[in-house]
Parts: sequence; structure tokens; C-alpha cells
Amino acid sequence: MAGSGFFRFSSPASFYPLAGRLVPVFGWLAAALTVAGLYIGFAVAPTDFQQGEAYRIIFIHVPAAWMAMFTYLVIAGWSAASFVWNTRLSAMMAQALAPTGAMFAFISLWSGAFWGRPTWGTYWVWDARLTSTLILLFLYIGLMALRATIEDPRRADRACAVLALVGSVNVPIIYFSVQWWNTLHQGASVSLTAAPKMAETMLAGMLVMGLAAWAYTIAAALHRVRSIILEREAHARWTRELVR
Amino acid sequence: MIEWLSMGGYAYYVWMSYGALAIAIVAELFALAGRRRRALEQLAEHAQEDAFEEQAA
Amino acid sequence: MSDADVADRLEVEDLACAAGIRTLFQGIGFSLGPGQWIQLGGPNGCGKSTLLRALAGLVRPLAGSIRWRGEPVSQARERWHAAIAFQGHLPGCKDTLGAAENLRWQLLLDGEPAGPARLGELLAQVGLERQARLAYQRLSAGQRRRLGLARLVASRRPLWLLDEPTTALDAAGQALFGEILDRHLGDGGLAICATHLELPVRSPAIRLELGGRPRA
Amino acid sequence: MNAGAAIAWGLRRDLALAMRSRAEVAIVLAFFLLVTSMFPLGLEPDPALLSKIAPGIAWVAALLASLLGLPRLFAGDHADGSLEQLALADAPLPALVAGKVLAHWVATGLPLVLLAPLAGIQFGLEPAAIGILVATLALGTPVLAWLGAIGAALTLGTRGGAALLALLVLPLAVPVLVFGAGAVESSRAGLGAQAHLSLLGAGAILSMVFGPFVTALAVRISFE
Repeated sequence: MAGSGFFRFSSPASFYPLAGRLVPVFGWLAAALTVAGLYIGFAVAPTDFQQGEAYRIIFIHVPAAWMAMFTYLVIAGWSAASFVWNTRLSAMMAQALAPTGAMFAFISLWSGAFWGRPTWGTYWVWDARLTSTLILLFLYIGLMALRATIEDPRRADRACAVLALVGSVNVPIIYFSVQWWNTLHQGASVSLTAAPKMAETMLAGMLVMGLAAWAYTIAAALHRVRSIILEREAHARWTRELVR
Repeated sequence: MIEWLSMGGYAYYVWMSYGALAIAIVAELFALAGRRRRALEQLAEHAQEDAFEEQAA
Repeated sequence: MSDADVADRLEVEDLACAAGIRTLFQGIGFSLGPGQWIQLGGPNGCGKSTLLRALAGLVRPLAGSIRWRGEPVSQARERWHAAIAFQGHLPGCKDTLGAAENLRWQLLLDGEPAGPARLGELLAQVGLERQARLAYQRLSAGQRRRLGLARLVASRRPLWLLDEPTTALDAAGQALFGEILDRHLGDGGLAICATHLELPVRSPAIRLELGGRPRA
Repeated sequence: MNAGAAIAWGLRRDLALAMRSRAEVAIVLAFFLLVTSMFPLGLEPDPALLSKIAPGIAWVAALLASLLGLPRLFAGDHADGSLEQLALADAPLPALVAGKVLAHWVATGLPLVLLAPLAGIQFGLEPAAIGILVATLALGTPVLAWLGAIGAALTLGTRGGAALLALLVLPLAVPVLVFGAGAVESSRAGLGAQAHLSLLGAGAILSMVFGPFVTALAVRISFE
């Protein structure tokens, strides 16, 4: 399938070297953005009037939550693409993104807990955002578990694609239902991002860290997809050349 | 420096969060490297198997 | 295009299938017309069952085309399914239901008449008249195969895809299978049988050994 | 076979099979009542507390009970090859699947709806609230059946078993749980259950429109 233009890279054989060149680019970009983000977060942004230094946790909590949510949608997008164009690479990308997305969901929950303790006095509150992130983490775990229990990789691709698409339709509904449930039971609770006045530096720090998370996710997914390609194409001639 | 590390009394919470992120990322980097190493090993094994089969044929 | 204009013909070109990450077979091609049948051979694990499942449409092939009456089967799935009777190595029968009851649900699914008289007649033809009410799990392996034959006797589908149709059948049962298949072929039917046994069928088979080329 | 005949075939066949294994169906119902009976024992028999948590407990028990029955839906047919014959039938697979899921709901979902008042009485719910609980279960159990059917079809022949099925289905069922249990509470708080019931109804319609196609796709994938 040696097509031209964009679809040329939908073949694993031609994507493998391209991904290899992109991994260090995004990796270093992620490192540079992280340094910049941490500098803003710890050195530039002033101490919060109400929360003291504890609020600095949001520089990882919020970007991690964004990234977890967004990565799931990207997985759903690749899954849809794998159905529409029947491209193997799309399914491999979906597979490669899942562990990193799950990692960010976990970090979001963990840092949320350690932000909640000094702020709300408890590690866990059934806040709408935290609860939906918890369910999102379960969706990720389900996706990876389904992948792990299916022997045949092509079957696993398609089964996981169906699950990811059903899940992505459900994510907004889950979020909406949890939000509703939350307001019914506790009234409006303090939300992490709805701090009274979000200072501009705070927003800037969060955005830079968000971009760092983006670059990191891309780099990690590309690196992982290279391994997946090698696993899947172990019998193809071109992978043989790599070990000769 | 010590004062900065103490995070105005919130050191435990702040560093538990950032520490977890650091550990998670390092763990993922190790997992990525391990997966690539295993993929290459598997590739070498398959190549050897096929070489045997070719010789046998 | 009316049905009469196009002959029943199965054309397979350059078919390839995989198991896991390994390619099982590739470059399989043949053409099968009315009254012809293929005896599909090859060692265990060479992909005989997978080939049948790919033809039926259960497994997606890696490459290649399958055309029925000139039309790619993937584009007309229901018409294709209306043309085939597939019997894999799994019986498709429920343990708790009786022989006649199992046959009845299968015939209804196939769109064949399935009244009590018809069921009795079919079971008698395969020598199961006395087992009609016996639960499927109490039938012997050979009797189960015979129940599968009853479905074929009733079937008006032109193409039969059969996976090891005679295993566990006694000599009389194998002869019965041969008769049934010969009658089907005589009526202008087509069949592909994956088997490692010699089948007592009078019509000459096209032999297809997986990994090899078809010989007449 | 057209779609209507296919639905009827799946429904009648699976009901006939369910009649043969009534015991397995009864176990699901016993499980539901058992779970709801455990909560007062684990907490305290304080009527105020019990009637407050009743809707949530009835719904969680219904969720678990419907999970318990799910492996019956496709796994047996997959193991004995009948599912292959369904997939190869000259009938739309979504319709055949719809018939099967409908039969599954009649065998395991509908009895839960009918048993719910019993759980309501156990927990001292007032009659109006019991009525709403029954209505939410009637609208919600079809959604659970379809979500479960998708999960059951996706996990066919995998090594994950019932635990994997629960892992896949429960997170997706969160909205049903929230709106189902929320309806009863909202009506007891005097806010009315109209909105919750409409949302559950919308969910039921959506799941019935898309469920058959997604499930049929998952069934086809299970053969690859």
C-alpha cells in the first residue's frame, strides 16, 4: 500500500521511521515546557491568598485532568478512523495512547486528593470532576484489560475500538449525570479551577504545563507505537532488516 | 531553599503530588524502554526461527 | 439481473488469512461451478477451518476477493448468507433441547419449513427417528453429526461449506453423507469440504491442498 | 428472513431456552433480594436511614443482578456454535440480537422490575416512592441490558471472564444508576421525578436504537 500524501504514512512500515524521528522532538519539547511551566508555577506565580502554597498542586492536577479526558477522545477518534479507513495504524495509535491517558487520569486523582486534604480537609470528596475522572480511569483500565485478554491483535483492535467509541459517547453523559448528582446532593461545592480570581500567571502556568503534557503524551505514544509495530510486524521483511 | 521546600507548611501535600507525577513518568519511561527491548528480542527470535525453517526447506 | 441469468459460481482470488500475527496461507484462488465440489486437505493447523470461515464471512481475510455470482460477497452479505449452509466444527445445537427441537430452530433460521411431520421425516432420513425427543447432550458423537446431516438434507442453499463432515460417523453414516452430498451436487449444488478423511462421494472432487495449487 | 421475523425468532428461541433453565433465572432474582437484604444487616435497622438509602441499594442490586445474568446471553451460543449460525443467517444480525436481548430482558430484567416493590417494602419506602422506583427500573433495565449485551459480546472468548465484563459495563452504567436512584430521591424531596424519568426514557430509546447495531458488530468481531 504505497500510496501518496497523508495516507503514505498510514502504513506501519513507513510510519515507523517517521515516528522514530518525531519521538526526540516531542520528548525534548516536553522537557523544555515542563521546566518553563515549573518555573512559572513555583517562582513566578505568587502564593495564593486563601490556599497558601498548596494551590501549586493545580499546575499538575488540572493539566493531568485535561490530558486524561482529551486522550480518551483522541483514542476514540483513532478508533473511529480505524473503522472508517480500515487502517491498522489508527488502531495501533489508539492502543499506544491508552496507558499514558490512564497514567494522567491516575495523577489527576492522586494530586486532586493531595490538594483536597489541605483545602477541604479530606482526601476524597465526591466532587463532580473527581468522580468523573475516577470513572474515566475505570474506562481506561477496561480498555487495557480488554486488549490484554484478547489473543488475536486484529480482533483486539476492533473490539477495543467499539469499546472506546461506546465509552466516548458515554463520557459526556457520565460527566453530566455526575454533575447533576453532585448539585442535587451537596449544592455547589468548591471546584478546583473555579478559584475566586484566577491570576493570569496561574493560568499561564497551567497552560504551559498543559502543553508539556501534550508533548509528553505524543512522544510516549509514538515511542510505544513503534514497539507495537515491531510486535505486530514481526514476520514482515522490513522488520527483519532491523535485527540483521 | 529549606523555606522553599517547606512550601509554607504544605510540603507533604505538594511534594506527594509532584513526586507521584515524577515517579509515574519515570515508571512509564522504563516501561516504554522495556517494551521496545522485548519487541526487538521477539523480533530476533522470530528471525532465527524463520532462518531454521528456510534451512530445513 | 434475474436469478436465472447468472449461474451459481464461486470465484476466489488471491485469498490470504492470518492467525494472530502469522500468515496462515496466501494466494488461494479457485473457481467453483454448479455440481462441483472441493475437497480441502492439508495437515493440521494449515488453516482449512480458517479458509472455510473466511469464505463464510466469519473471519476477515488479509487480502483477496470472494465473489458469488460475480458479486463481491462483502458487499452483499445477506444475499451471500442466503446462498450458503455453513457447518463448522461446532454443532450449533443446544444441549438442553431435544434433537427435533434443535433441528426445528435451525430450520426456522434457515427459512425452511419445520412442521412436526417434516421434522419426523428428516430425522428418519438420517436414522434419528427414535432420538427425536432425546436431549442433545445425550446423543452420541455420531448421532450429533447425523443431526447436522438432517439440516443439510433440508437445506435448499446452493453452496455448502462443511468442516470435517464425517468425523465420528460410522461406515453407514459416512455412506449416508456421500449420498446426501451426491444428491446436492446432482441438483446443481456446490460444496467445499475440509477433511483429512476420504469421503465416499461419487462426484469427482477438485482437490485443494493448502499451501499447494488446486488439481482436478 | 426479515427483521420482524428475526426478532421473533431470537425472542422465542431464547425464551424457550430460558424456560429450560428456570433455575438459573431464579438464581438471579434470589441474588437481587439477597443483596438488598444484606444492607440492613450490615448497617442498622433504622427506618429513616433505610428509606433514605433504599433507592440506591435497589439500583445497585439491580445492576449487580443484571451483570450476573449476562454471561448467559451470548457465551453459551458462542461455545456451541449457534452464534456462528446466527451471524451467517440470511437475516439481519442486529434483529436476531435484538430478539435475544429482549428475551434476556424478559427473563431477568422484567422480574427485577416486578420484585422491586418487595425491596421497597423491606426498606419502608412509601407507596409513591415505590411506584417511581418501579418506573425507573422499567426504563433503566433495558439500558442495562443493552450495555451489558455490548460488553458480553466484546468479552466473548476472552480470558477475562465475568470480572472483565463487570469492569467494562459498570462504568458505562453510571448515568443509569444516577438517574434511576436520583428519581426516587428527587420525588421524595418534593422536586418531582419527571426530568429523571425523561432522561432514563431517552436513554432507553437511544440504547434500543443503537444497541442492536453495536452488539451485532461486537458479535461479528468475536469470530475473528
